[in-house]
Amino acid sequence: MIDLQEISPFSYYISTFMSENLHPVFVLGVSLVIYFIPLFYLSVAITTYMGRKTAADVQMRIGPNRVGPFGIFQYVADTLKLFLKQDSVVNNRKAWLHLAGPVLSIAFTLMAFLSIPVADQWYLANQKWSLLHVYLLMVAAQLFLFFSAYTSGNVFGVLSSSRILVAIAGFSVPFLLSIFNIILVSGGSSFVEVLAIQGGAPWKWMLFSYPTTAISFFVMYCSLLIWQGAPPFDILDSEEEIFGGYSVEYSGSRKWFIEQLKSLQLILSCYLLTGLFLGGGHFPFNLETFGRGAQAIQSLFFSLKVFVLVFISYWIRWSLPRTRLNQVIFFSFKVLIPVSIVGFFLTTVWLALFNGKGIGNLL
Amino acid sequence: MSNQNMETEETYYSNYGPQGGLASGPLKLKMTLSGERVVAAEPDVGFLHRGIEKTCEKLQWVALPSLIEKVDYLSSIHGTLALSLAVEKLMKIEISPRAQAIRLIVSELNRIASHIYFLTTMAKACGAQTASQFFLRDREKINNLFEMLTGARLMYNYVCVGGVMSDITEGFIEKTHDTIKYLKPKLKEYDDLLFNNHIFTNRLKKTGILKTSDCISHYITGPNARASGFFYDVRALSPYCGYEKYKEFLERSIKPVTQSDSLDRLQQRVLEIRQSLEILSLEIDRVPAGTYKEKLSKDGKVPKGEAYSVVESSRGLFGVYVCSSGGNVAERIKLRTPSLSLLKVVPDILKGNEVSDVPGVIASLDISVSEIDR
Amino acid sequence: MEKELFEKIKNRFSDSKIELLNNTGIAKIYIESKDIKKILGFVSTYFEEKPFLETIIARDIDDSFSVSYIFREKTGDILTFETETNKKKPELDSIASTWPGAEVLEREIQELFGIVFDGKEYTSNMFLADQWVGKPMKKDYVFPEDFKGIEHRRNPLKKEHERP
Amino acid sequence: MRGKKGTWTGSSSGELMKNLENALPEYAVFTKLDDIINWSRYNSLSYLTLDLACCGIEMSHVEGSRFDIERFGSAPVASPRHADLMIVAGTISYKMAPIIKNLYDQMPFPKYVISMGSCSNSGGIFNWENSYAAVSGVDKIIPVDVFVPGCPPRPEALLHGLVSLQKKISKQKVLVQGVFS
Repeated sequence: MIDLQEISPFSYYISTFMSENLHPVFVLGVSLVIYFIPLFYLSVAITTYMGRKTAADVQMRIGPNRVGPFGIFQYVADTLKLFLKQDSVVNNRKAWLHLAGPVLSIAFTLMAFLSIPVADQWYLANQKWSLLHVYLLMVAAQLFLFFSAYTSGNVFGVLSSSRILVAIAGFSVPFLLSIFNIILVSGGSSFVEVLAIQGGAPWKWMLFSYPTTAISFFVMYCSLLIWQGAPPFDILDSEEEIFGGYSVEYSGSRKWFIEQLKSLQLILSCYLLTGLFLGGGHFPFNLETFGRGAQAIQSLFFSLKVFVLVFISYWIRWSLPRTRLNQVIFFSFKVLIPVSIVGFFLTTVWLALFNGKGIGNLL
Repeated sequence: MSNQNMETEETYYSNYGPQGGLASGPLKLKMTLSGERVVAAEPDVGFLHRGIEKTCEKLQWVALPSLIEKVDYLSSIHGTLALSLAVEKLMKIEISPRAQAIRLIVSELNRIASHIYFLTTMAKACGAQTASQFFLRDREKINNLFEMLTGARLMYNYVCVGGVMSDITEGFIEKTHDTIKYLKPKLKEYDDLLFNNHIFTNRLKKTGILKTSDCISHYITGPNARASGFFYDVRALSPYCGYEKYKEFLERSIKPVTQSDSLDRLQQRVLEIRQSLEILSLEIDRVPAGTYKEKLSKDGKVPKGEAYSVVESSRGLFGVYVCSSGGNVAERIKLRTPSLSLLKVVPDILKGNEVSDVPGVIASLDISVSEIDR
Repeated sequence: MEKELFEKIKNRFSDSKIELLNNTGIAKIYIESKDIKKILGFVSTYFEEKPFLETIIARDIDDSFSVSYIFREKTGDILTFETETNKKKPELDSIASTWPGAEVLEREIQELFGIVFDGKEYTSNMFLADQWVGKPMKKDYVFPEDFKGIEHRRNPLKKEHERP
Repeated sequence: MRGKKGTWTGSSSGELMKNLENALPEYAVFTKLDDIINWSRYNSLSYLTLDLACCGIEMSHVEGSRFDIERFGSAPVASPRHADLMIVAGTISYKMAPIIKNLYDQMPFPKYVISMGSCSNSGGIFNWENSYAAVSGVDKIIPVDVFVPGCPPRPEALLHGLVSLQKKISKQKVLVQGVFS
């Protein structure tokens, strides 16, 4: 018998609303749908809209304003248009990898969301090593993108594929180092354990609770920018250099999936940062009066943090020019890695000196 | 890298353009790449060859300015100015001081407009979308001025044989003052956007080095050459339209040569915007009274003979050779365009750079393809 | 200044035909086509610094091509040399070895006029589309009726392309 | 797909829909669906910039803050595979003509073309009498939906051209013609 509470707390939460006779697998499926539909459509829609409007605002333009009030249905129009467009396919023997690439990459990116709790007990997969698991899934998602770019039969796609590998190399080491720093501090290897030592108030966040975790935050933020290929590290799909890179041969619905993927990557990185550093869904006040609705409020609080981070990311995106490929690697290896190693050692020193207490505990 | 390694290296071939390239106009680069490095790059031109020189022999003299404008559309005033100077040499007319002053003003305005557009493409090439929008916004101000004076935003058809097409419109001088006042603080903003931005400067440094010896042997002129330490400015060397007054100013304000790379060329352009604004702010108050256009005979004929005159366009030395057989139609018109001399140097400049640098280097050379192809 | 140079050249190359033309507006030194390399080579060393080659102008005159070389000195003065070649077998010597910038200009003239420099004929076109017939800058050039299936003339009344 | 006399023939789905259309006296459902599909299409026209000559400068000004084509949901794209609309801005030479055809063929259906400026409309100053190397009009190579006159047209004119194209798209009968036409 499957113990829902152990393998998937969110499904257990959902099952409390439903009849007890239902098969756990069915409950799992339902909770997957409930979890992913808002994530895949609503959050991405909001992110896309935010991106376009932020861009317009930074560039002193108006941005889309013809469809619906303030152009809020722009995403709907784009989606519908792309799905009703011809899907031109590359005539290539290995083309199945190319064609399936965006969808597979999206699938792996979505899987990375499974173990991040958006509220107390609201996470789909209960894993012991979920921090590393997320890392592996992120690399896998990029690898599928690599395959799809490599088999696109386009020179710029191939160039982009090599850049994806470089970006994975540039992202992995700093990202893992900052994760190790967190594991060292929190003593746990999953999101649940990391969130357990954080509180709702800002001074109880991981970001401020130890002097070195702020360094980890910076390192992780930059490495996630490299992973997404977001400006200033948008070497993967820059329009001027390699004409869209991995997305150059996609049209129609596959182009839509690529755009979806970009937004999902942004959301995932903001999820990670919120869950690890910004206290996740912990609310500053006691929510016991709300009963079972407390988690909904927590998840809303979580998404608020996520969208603030998304907004900041877009702000950075539209302010900075692009770096070169070798500069990305230099930045990763010569700035991020030394900084995070130094942070790592400082953490051990701090933990040894103060018996593992954070700033908040000491005060 | 040693020669032996070069031979065993696996290379592949890629096209760059003609659609989507960053030069203004369709420029194609045939690139041989090794990984991300450019092993060889060969420009392919002719995608905008319209046969303007032949078309000049088909149309009447009156129609020529509107045709020569299209040779270098970003600095169209300079093309028409060179043509007018050449034809005036043939017709032996003296231009009134007022017309000369107006010509100087519009030519400097056009230089600013062209250089700001250069900054736009440069920012786009480096991925700074927002900065490029800022530059476009400022170019609109110059466009407004031109619209006020000539009624057009790009193809002005303003300078003509015997002077200029119309007199300075009411309020133009005040508006120009306003624009200068607006643009001067903006130049500081440009510095913040471009040269105080480490990402921007680091990616442009040491890319696309244009040697001084190449400039001299290929006779590359204009801002590109000036950034490489080859000071050649027609405005100072053989002044026209009253540039005599600013000869010393132009010779004095030379940027010291450092690397002759893309960043230097960018800095040179910003410096020239500053120069042009200085000249403009002096000249705009000095427009003398008089006629703006000399009376010409109505048959539209140009006396027999040959003439050759040059101006300093936004890209360098722009020359027009005119040959007339005494009729309504030109016998032969030949255009000497500054971008053409860059063509043979581009492979050397691009060689050894990375793919990421190619848009930046091409944009920093400010190649106008329409000028090469004609 | 042209006169001075003209005298110098005249004395140096006494056996070739050299004239000073000053009747058209631009003072030119006329030289024969076979002497181009010799005399222009001398000119390149005559001044303290090698003069810049500004442009090469080809013109179609009745039964011959006239080719003018416009040089510019460091001081800003221009210097013009003119030569002629017959239309039946237009050939000239190249000066690209002395002035590297001449290569593009000569190639352009070869493409548009058909004058071959140094016997080196380029097979691919630089400006014109490949497989272009004729040398368009000649006076007797007739515009093409169509090129690779695209009709040159446009009939304003005819609709060209319906949506497929 | 349209044949010679304005009749719709071609794809099988189109024929099926035509039969359906004949069978049903009222086809209000189609009209509504058409409206929705057309709405999505004309409100998100991403365009391929074919920056050939002078008009390209004005086209890049359209992206700028003063004119802001993104209000209409349009955005420039680099790859022809992502484009719905091609804006041909500038003179087309015989050397460029096959490339334009190629780019047009690479665009996925449904695709639209705006011809910007006199040169690409009809040759303009470089028409068949004046120039040997310029194609007199881009419609000799590819079908054109909207012609924007001017030398070069003002950015407002291009925006007007875009709006005209939007009106044209809004009147399409998508389900009858076949979705990918």
